[in-house]
Amino acid sequence: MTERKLKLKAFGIAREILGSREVEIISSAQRVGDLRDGLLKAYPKLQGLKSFMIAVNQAYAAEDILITETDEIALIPPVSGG
Amino acid sequence: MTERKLKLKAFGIAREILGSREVEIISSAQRVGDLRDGLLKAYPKLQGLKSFMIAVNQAYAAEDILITETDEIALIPPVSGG
Amino acid sequence: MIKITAKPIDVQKVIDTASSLGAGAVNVFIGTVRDNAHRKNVRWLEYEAYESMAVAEIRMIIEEAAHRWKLMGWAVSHRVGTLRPGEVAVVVAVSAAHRKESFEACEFIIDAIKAKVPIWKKEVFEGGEEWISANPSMVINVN
Amino acid sequence: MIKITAKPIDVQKVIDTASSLGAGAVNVFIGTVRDNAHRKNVRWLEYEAYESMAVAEIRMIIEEAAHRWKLMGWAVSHRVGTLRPGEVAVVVAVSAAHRKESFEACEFIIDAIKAKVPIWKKEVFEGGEEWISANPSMVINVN
Repeated sequence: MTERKLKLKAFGIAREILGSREVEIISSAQRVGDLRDGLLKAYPKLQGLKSFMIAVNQAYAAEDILITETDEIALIPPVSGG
Repeated sequence: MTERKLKLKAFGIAREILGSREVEIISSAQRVGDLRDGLLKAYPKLQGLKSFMIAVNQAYAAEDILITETDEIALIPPVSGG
Repeated sequence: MIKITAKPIDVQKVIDTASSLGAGAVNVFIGTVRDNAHRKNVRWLEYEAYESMAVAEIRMIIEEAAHRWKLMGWAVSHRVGTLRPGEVAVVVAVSAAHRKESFEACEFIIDAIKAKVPIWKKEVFEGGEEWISANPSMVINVN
Repeated sequence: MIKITAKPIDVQKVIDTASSLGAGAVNVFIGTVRDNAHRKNVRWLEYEAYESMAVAEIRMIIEEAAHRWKLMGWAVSHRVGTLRPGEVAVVVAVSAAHRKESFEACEFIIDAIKAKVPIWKKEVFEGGEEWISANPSMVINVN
């Protein structure tokens, strides 16, 4: 798989775990599920979360969604608004 | 039965039927039920109402409640607040 | 606070009265005059209350709700007199620890007010007037 | 109106935005910061949002509710930043012809906001801090 540069946004506890609200990673992940697996390895603290979703272009993304370099990708830990 | 002077308050459509918010009547009614019967005869338009309750001293009164001359008696047509 | 008033209701003030530092949830119901009830053009409504009894009945309703849903604050204000479309007729506000209780309590209170409290409204529309809910022939679904 | 804002929320303005002349009922939910959540003394909460997505998600929730309950008006305002006990974190207001719809729609919207919308809060209490709902070990019943 080709490795690519992906820009990630991270919020809440995920932002604290990644250390920044915007992070650039090098990844060979083609789909959302691959990216999730990679992130759980790279940032083991994410495994401690009740759940985390990935949003692509401001919408919750299923595991099999393909990721491109221009997508806006975001890590969504359990929400707690209100 | 002794006839007594009773002061009635009337509200909403009952006020319009009795012609005034405060009415004095002469009545031999001892209990709420007797008073209701007398009022339905004296003011036949009350029969056209979906219901009407009588309150004694600012609380809904059952038919067998005794009435005294000093009680605050009120005619309560169907309520429609809010 | 229970208030029957001929003056316009200050909604924010009712909310503030019901609020509490220990509460995470406030629910507010505002009943307003519609311009088109029952397919008639409403010009105005005339509200009247048996004020002392209305306050006593609202107090009983509130006490039941406060106990059942452990309310931390509450306030009810009901307008009387002439109200035009858009004007606020009633405001119920309650606060509770959590949101579910606040919704349930507020709905219980407004439902009970509409069912039991001695307040009446007459609708004045183009071509006539009518005491709401008074006569059995009227099929009316009041909000 | 959907608003994510760092400034204090003007509740009356949210209500006014949701109101409609054809509506007889307005329901408003106000979520406030409690001083004593989960038996800890709360000093403040830090709210953050993924703003563009939060607005998009709220819009979808509103559209579903508006269709289901035939809403005549609606407005949602959610605060971000540092909030102290007593401050308003979120306001949802909807108007409908009748009261039952207004209660159901408002509760549906706030429930969905809390379940789906990318907004997070961290509780800062005496002796520590915690991202609400983030970790499975925490048993939390947030309002």
